[in-house]
Amino acid sequence: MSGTSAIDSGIAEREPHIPEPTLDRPADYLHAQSTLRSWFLTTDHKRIAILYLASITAFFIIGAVAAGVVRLALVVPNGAIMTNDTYNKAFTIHGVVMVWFFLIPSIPATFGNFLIPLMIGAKDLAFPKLNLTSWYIFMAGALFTMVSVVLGGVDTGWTFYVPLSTAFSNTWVLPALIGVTIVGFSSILTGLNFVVTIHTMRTPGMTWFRLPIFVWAHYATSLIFLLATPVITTALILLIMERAFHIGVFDPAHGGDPVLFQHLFWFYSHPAVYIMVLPGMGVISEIVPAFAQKKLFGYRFVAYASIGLASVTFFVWGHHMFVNGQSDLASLAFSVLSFAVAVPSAVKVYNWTATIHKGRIRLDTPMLYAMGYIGLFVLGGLTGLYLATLAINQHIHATYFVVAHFHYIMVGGTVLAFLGGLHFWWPKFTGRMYNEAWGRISALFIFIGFNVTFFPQFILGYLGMPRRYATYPPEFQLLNVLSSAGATILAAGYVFPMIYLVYSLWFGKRAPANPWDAKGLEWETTSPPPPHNFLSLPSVPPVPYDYPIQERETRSQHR
Amino acid sequence: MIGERGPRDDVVTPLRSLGPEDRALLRRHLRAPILTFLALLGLLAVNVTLGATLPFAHVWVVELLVVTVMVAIILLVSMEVRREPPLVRLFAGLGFFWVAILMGMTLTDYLAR
Amino acid sequence: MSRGAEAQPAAGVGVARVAHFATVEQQRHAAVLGIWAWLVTELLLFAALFLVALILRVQHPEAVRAAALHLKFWVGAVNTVVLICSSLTMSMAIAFSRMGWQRAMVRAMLATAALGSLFLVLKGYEYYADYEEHMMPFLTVRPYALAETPATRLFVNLYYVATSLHGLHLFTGISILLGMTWMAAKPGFLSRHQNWIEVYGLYWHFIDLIWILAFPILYVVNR
Amino acid sequence: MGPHQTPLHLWPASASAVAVETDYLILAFTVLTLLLTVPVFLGITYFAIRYRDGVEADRETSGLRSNLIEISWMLIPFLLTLIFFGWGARLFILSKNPPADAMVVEAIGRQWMWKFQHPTGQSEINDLHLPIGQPIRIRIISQDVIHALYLPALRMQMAALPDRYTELWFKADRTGTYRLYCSEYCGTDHSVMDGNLTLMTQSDYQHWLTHGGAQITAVAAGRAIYNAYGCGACHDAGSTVKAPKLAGLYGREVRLADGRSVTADETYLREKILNPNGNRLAEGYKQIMPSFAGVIAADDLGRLIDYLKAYNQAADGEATR
Repeated sequence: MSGTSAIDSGIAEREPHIPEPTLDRPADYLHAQSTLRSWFLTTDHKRIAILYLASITAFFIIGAVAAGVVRLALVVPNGAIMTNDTYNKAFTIHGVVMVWFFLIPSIPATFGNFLIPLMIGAKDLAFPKLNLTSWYIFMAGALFTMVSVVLGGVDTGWTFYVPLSTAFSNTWVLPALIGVTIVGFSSILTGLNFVVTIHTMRTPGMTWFRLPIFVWAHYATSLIFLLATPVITTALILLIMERAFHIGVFDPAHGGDPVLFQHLFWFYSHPAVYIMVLPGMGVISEIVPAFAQKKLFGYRFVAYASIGLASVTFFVWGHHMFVNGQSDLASLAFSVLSFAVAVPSAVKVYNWTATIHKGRIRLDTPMLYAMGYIGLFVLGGLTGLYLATLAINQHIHATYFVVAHFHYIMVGGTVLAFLGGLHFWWPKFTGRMYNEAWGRISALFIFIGFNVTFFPQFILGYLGMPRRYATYPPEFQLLNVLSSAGATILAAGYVFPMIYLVYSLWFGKRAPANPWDAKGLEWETTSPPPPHNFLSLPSVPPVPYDYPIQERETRSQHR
Repeated sequence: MIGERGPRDDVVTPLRSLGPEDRALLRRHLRAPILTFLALLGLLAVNVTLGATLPFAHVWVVELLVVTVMVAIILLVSMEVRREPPLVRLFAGLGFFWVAILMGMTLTDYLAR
Repeated sequence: MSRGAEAQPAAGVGVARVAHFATVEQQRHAAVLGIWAWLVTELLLFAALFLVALILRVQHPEAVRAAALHLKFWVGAVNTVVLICSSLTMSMAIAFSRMGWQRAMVRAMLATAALGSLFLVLKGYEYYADYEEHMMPFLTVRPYALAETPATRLFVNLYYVATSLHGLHLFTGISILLGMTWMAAKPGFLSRHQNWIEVYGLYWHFIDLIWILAFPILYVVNR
Repeated sequence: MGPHQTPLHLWPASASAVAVETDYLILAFTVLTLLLTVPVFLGITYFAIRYRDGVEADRETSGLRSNLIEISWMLIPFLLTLIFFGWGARLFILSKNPPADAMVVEAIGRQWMWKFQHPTGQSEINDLHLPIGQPIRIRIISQDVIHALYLPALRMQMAALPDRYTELWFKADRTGTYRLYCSEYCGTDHSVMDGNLTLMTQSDYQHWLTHGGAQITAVAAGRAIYNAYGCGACHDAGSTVKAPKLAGLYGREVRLADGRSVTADETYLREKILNPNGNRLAEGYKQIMPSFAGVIAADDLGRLIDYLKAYNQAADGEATR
């Protein structure tokens, strides 16, 4: 909004008052100050990350409850459990909350916020006040959307297709739209902060090819934040104007084109998938080498693949519109370009696999999540290619096949990576260790529960069950019941970590600085880190992922 | 505090009372902005004339070309992209490239329907 | 990073380091990169509106022409001149800030704000004239002049969205500029925050650039 | 509803050559998917066990030229999948070029029903009867929001847009009754905007057009309109709104609020729908029903009245569905 948003005011020239670290235990960022004010007016990227973590967990719970309502309704085919209207509102809330208030900020705003300055050896992000502002903007947007939920809900689906959302829905669309628009600014400012930080704040010696892949992935994600989000902001502004003042730009009743909204919407919302996926890839690229004690295979290719994915993803949005009335030429072009996404994705997956080869593997909780991630992401990605195939798309577009596909990417991908990263860095965030046995058990619950929930939906989709159906033909009931049963296992898998992680905050074992023998500057500082991250300037190792086991060739290069 | 001020901070000087050094300094600093200003006004005059008279069919092509030149002048001279390091130039270029993706890919639909 | 014509900044001109930056250079670099990243998003924000204008033109060429002929072409042209003038005064403010001529800089900034306000006044006049001519199709209570060609509504409404969004940016810009002028009038400002002027200048020039694009796209090419 | 009632089936019925080929396409793609993924899955699992911490293993890496490996696993899967782009594109282009002799059926979507019109003029609601062995082009449009006509047995769907016509075409080759759906979310009753696609031989189709078929479905069509306009929300037996129940109403004596009594005939029903709050309010009820004049099309009104004539307590509407 403002031109000076890029500048922090000169008031920050003074160092905030921080208690002097004592010899045996330096004051960490959690304990440096303890007033409510010191949390809600903090400019410490680590505290802001914790604010985000708490808020997105709350939104995850709201979204998950809505998902539970959806799965409950679908146990019976005839809609006997709830009205169509309730069902439609439930899946809309699930979609809106999960996409905009959980998945998009999930890894970047929490782990990215916390770890990027640590990983590059900086004291903070480039614009700490802007960072706090982003969180407040996020909460303001969330508030608007929650108002619409409290007033009676929205029933348009998270895609807000016109003219249903503008001229026909009688629900609280306007506050939801305003909320989502506002949240976009939070994304933009977070992305801006990350881009500038990664460019300018690296500690001496931290060259681009010494950066962890996590940072590369967040750089790519931030580019998407910057380049895609403003377009949906415009689309949503026009949508708000359409609903409030009937400006007609998207309204067929006045000669407007509803498909134009879909173009603008997917120009953002397809890249948004990579906002969700790329940070997860970054997390996995940290976990796998740490628990294989081996240098990441093909580091440069994985780094370039992140940037490659972020670029290619802008050329494929039309594959959401093959049967929505776009021109045949556009469909053919978008289809073939969509196949190009397979290239950088394959690079990532095969390199992770090669990293595990001949490593020294420890199957701790984060590694279990990482392995689950690789499997589910591969399935989700390849079924995406099915959907990009024109003739197959004509059959399975808008069926449960699509639902299964994007849940494999977003839950199997993003959520598993989020949980894996949460366990991996939990000692760093909190200074406490969680219960390893419970960690493994819940990882197993989530993996099994997820597959039981969503694999049947691939079959349902190919059988022709359309998505967003409150009622459905009876022949689909068996698979739907199976899916709902899986959802209960999945729910249990989500509840366990919430319990044992919170328990660990008070009763967990104190964590050492580097509990996993992992490499990376974030492990060089104490757990939890002091307010300005490092007590002394860290020295950057000459190669990234400087683990004991290295490919022979790469090692000789650096001798 | 006085010591921190700029050298001419408290001087309210009519232009003619400036010393020759100051005049040279002023000329050096203001030459580019004023030339830019004149160039932009000139190009705008061309566009307004074309828009008001509509001298031939498809005059919009010429008008858009003139606008492109104006935008380039603002970016390169006023916003000093020509003096910036490559990274800033890349950022500026990236924005316009992405606009091209947005427009181009959308038009594959609209121009082929 | 060295910006501007002078290799060596004038005496008393500089930037005070904020705690979390290692060097002043890093801080200046971050500010410039940050504003450019922001401007890229602004460009895409408006580009999407221009795309909608383009699609309207493709789908309803006659209606768009009929609607564009009702826009106040000459007010738009004068407003473009006003903004080009404000760009000059902003450039002058930046030049004075580099020379360390603080008072001249403050005056150039005030002139910029005044020109920006003049733009808004003219814009307001334009809206008023549109209202008088029944060219506000989004007002349900007021008959619309071109009601017999419904598709003209789309272009006229888009014109309001685009120009008011630009006006909002300009209004925000003027507010920030006045706030900054107030701070910049205090002694010692240039020795601590000279780069604010540079960064702000980029934003101001960019609002001009958006208008330089919007004026032909809305007013000129559709005639 | 016969063909659907098996509890679990894992492959959808197909009713055209294109549908069969689409199945082959997805099966072949699945084979490729397995070739690309199973080694990864097995590899990860095997490596995780073979090289786990504490186990003696040869961890000396081979030092293969990594660039070659990288480029091969970048490009080989990509080029293999491009085969499927080509195959899918071929079927897609085919599906966009209907033969000149195709029979044209009009489809109109609205919240929340489909209306189909045959070239000979007969129309039906939600259900569609079509002949096999003949190319059929469906011209689709919507009256309100975006819908999409989805015919899974033919592996085809196409959006119904409010501002322009879209098309899909197919040539079915197997008779039977299959599902048809709206697949683009269109509001509250999206999930009941479905019906049956009945494919029949040419002679059966001709017979259906000229004889009883259209009559039987007229009542079903009326039921669909009854649902689409939400009449049941107030007038069904289970409704909480205080409104006259319509089952068995036709032909009965109705006492009016002003003490008169009239027979509920066709004229009465029509009048009550178009001008419900006129001077013929039924005894004991309030004037709360909105007028449907100008809302319901004339032919739909006719069907609705036909349905109300056939609507009695015993059937309760369900039998006609």
